[in-house]
Amino acid sequence: MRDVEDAPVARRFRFVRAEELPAVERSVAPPDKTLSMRDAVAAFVHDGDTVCLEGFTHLIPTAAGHEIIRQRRRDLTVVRMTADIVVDQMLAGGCVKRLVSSFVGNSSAGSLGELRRRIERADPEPLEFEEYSHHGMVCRYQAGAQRLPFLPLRSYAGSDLPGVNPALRKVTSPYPGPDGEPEQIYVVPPVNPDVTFIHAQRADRLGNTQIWGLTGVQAEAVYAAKRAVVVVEEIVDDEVIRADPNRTVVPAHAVDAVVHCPRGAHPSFAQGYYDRDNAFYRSWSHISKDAERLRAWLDEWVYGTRDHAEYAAKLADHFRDHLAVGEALSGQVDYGRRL
Amino acid sequence: MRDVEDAPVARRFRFVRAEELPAVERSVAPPDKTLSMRDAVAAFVHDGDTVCLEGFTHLIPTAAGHEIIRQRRRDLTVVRMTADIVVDQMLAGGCVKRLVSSFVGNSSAGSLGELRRRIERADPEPLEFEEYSHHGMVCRYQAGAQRLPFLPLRSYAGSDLPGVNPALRKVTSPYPGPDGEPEQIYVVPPVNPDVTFIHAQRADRLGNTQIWGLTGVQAEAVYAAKRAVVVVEEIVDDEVIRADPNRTVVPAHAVDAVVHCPRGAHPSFAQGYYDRDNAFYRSWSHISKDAERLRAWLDEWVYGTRDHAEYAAKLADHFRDHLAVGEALSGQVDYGRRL
Amino acid sequence: MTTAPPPAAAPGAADAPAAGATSSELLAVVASRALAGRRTVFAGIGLPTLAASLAHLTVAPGLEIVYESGVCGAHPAQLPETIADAVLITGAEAVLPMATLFGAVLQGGHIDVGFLGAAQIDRWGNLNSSVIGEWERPQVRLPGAGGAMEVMANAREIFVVMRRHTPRSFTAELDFCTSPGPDRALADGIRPLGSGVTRVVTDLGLLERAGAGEELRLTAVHPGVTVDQVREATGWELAVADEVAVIEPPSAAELRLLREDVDPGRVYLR
Amino acid sequence: MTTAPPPAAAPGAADAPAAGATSSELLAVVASRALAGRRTVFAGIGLPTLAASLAHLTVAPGLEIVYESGVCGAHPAQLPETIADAVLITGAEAVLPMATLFGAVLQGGHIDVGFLGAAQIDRWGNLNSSVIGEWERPQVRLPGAGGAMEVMANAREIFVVMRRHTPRSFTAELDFCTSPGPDRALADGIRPLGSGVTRVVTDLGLLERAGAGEELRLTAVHPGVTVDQVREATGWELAVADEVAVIEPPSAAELRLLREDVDPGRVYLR
Repeated sequence: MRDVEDAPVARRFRFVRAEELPAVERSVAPPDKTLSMRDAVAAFVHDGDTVCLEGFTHLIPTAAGHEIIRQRRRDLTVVRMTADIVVDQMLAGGCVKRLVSSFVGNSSAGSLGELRRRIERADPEPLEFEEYSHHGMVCRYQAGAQRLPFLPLRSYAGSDLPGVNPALRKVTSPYPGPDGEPEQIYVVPPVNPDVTFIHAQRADRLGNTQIWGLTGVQAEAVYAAKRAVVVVEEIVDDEVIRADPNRTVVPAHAVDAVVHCPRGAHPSFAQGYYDRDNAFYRSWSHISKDAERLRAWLDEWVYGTRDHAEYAAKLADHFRDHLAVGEALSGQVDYGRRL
Repeated sequence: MRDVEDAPVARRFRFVRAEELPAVERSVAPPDKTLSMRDAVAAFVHDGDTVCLEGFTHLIPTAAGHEIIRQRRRDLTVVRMTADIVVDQMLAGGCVKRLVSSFVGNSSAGSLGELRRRIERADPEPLEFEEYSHHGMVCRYQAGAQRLPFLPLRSYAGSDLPGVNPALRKVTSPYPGPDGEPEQIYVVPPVNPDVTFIHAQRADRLGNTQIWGLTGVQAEAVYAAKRAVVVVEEIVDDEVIRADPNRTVVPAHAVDAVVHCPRGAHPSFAQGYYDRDNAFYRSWSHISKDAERLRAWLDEWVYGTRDHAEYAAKLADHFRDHLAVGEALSGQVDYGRRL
Repeated sequence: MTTAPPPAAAPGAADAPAAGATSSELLAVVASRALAGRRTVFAGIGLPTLAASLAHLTVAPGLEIVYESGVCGAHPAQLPETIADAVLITGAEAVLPMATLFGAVLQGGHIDVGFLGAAQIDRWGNLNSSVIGEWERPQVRLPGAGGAMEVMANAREIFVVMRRHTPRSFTAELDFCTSPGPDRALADGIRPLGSGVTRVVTDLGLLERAGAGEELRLTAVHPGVTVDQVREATGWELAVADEVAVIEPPSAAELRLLREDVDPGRVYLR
Repeated sequence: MTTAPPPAAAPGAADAPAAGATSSELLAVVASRALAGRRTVFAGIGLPTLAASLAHLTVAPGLEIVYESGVCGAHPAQLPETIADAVLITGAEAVLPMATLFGAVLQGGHIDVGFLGAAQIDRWGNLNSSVIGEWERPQVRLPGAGGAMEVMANAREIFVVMRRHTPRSFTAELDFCTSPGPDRALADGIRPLGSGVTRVVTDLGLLERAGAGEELRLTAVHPGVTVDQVREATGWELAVADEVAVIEPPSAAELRLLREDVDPGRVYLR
């Protein structure tokens, strides 16, 4: 330690000085994170990025995938538990070099034509595929969200998956097992996407995001990512969010942009807003089976629409006649206030 | 494999036969898990058991602790993140041999007299104390709930706690660290209490339990336990629960008993039902500082009351005058129904 | 080897065996009976949902159906078309995040019976739902593990329903082991919680095994099916129980419930 | 060694230094200024809440206050009395389960500044909140770690507010290290995310350090306090900056906000 006996007392003080304080009013606007989908994709998705789109059957961020196709992003690594129609479309759009997933199928409605061509025949080019199980992916998101080097899970023992995926490894527990012997368990590494897109029913402009119905793995996927974009059916006033804070699945501090995009989850559903387009799921197996037909579909529905509003407008009658839902209200709870 | 060429085809078939089927009506009642607190404690708490009581400041299951004192259980291991007033009372009741906790204090209101006498002076007897941090306890519950041999967390590095708690150990990650070198991390073992008690706002008779406001670590503590008892302000119809399934923090399959016990969380609070009794928290430091005064308090409020209804009745005016809360409704969301 | 006569109909009884049950109805009914007394079942869409729903109305009134999507205690107003169908959520008892579903409910050991399907099954109850051919460049890329591996490792026992019992699906050697039974897990040095596949219901009959160290064994056939037929439809030398039962056909009551209450729209009862 | 003159008052200005600030007000104001431009703060009850609330009204309007209980973006109608006070929940932006709070928010690295208190602090910013004396049979059993260890390990930096700067609390050797700074963590072979304690605000002045490898250094004193006073109140040979500043006293505007908006009931401004 150097001698400080005669350190001068000075006014060089780097705290904010009183006269620098902003006007002491609550009028200072909180950060408004709303962006158009075009701007959000332009800002947060770059060629070569790792892009996560989450939503388990419910609230699939399809519109985000379509905008990535429109903006012709290339060499993406796509991370998604259930690689389904939107992934098949992104593959067909030539955006994807590598896929990280735990299920590659068109739900129970059939096949993903482009994905199968890529994997089975390297047509038009090979697809790098890193395969997990669902719980493995959930743990990867959790590890990523929690800044952990790994998480253990009771899967993979005896499976052929570790043989084709070197990221699946074993750890010996430092505690004795049930039989007193050392116990082994498989672990997965974290995943930290450059950006995660999720779709949700509603958010405020700060990014506080509320989801009901299936909440899936959305919170973990957002927390795992370096950036997060929330696409919503509705942007609502702060007061709506703050009336029911337990409904907030993703808090503002984890969100970088809020995109207002009604019906942006089609052909999946948004609980309480519109139903799943099961007919489209079934038809996708036929559309995607034929590479030409799939290109024509993309030309009409993605490249041929300026944005998702135009896509949804083309489906307006279909939404009204087939996907509209009736009302089933949740009831209210009382948070109470101090008297 | 033995020769099965001439295995006789017989009617020895152990499936339920058609004529054994019960009447094919939905009238079969689902299991009703409601019990009185007395019966629940009698059934699920035995001398020497490991008993978890959870609720982080909110919804502390005080009434359960009091009934354990009334039934004079002995040699318990108590697991609770914030060992506070109810733990001090159970210590004074002579129920507790060992404490597993991450915070031993009367919130910000002062001290726990009995706990300090036990730890500082072994008066009237020593207390075995297994000490963690909050996140360590959260991970222990998670590991217990998820049947994992351990969970890693980024705590404990450099702390003196591992020196006094041999359960805190290190694991080397099988993946290289950020600098390419092997990475170490601390882990905690699971905790699996014999029984967990939590307090909640409401449940149905099957055990589906809804909590709003702080939900803490209740779900993990329930899933970690061999048995779980949910104490509630209200037992409600199935329809109330099922109108808002996202509000269900603990599903029926994890619950063994539902106890109806209004105001059972006093002196803590139940969001929307009654406020925290801050005056009681402050007074506890004085009550518990004097062993005689503490015994007198137990005689009057625990041994001297038949059950929590009697305890709460003694406080009826206090609840009305000081702990009542006004209304702040959550608003409703729409779950939708197929048309 | 003889085939047992069809069971005698109880004349006029509501539970009398019914004529004209389809293969789907047969499988659903047989699987539903196997759920007698169970507390929790992890079900996929299709036959498992039909079986679980029927069991809920008959042999297992307290049965809680858990879906991979996180739905517990569903009470759908309509038959669900996917495991995440909106009708499963509205009116459910609980909807859990996937981390809770996979971590606490499934890995935590709360599932009594899990239903799984597969493209291939071997004699030890190991399942393949990943690829036909080599993983790196498969002839057919199938959907993969999903949560099947976790159901296999963590449910107390597994029921498999296979619409078509053929040597290609009942194979001596899997092209790829997606969801390993306990024998393979033990060989990998890890003891799983459950017994693995304990029952396989097919269009020909029923195979059973009790757990680690045991292979699947034919224990029952549908009326009119011979043991040799099953043997020929199986890609390995099939073990057969000392006594092979004949499965009681669906009763009129079971069929009525299935057709009128469980799947009135005939979504899965094709 | 000289003491700087008090800063000149800007006559008639709303932000003029105010006379008669209490010690609590002084600490809250100084701590609030240090939050300028921060995004998220993890605050306990008492002075940290006052400081964060004041910063929210002044230097950090976008500040999100996160509480250990799981509350994010609280907008309490009354001043909270605990970190789990019901008034923090009603009207909050989010209420998270503790597993999310500790796992994703804190360990995930979303907290810019964490406030911690302690019974003892050493020159490297290590903290003791567990015991005075030996752990096994302490003279005084303190509450223990709670979440303090996690805040220390995972917040980008830590502010400590100590009402009384004494040699007993600013000690050469902790009785027990509850919440270790990065130097101790590194010695244990693990690199923490944050810098550990970067600022300690006391009734005498301000100590600062930048991160691992650095010790706390006196950088500023309150008006009227000498460097020697601080040195005598510190239990180790205190490092002192080349130039020690005098802390600008609370302005009239800051005090007005603190007294009228933040804590009108004088719950903590004792």
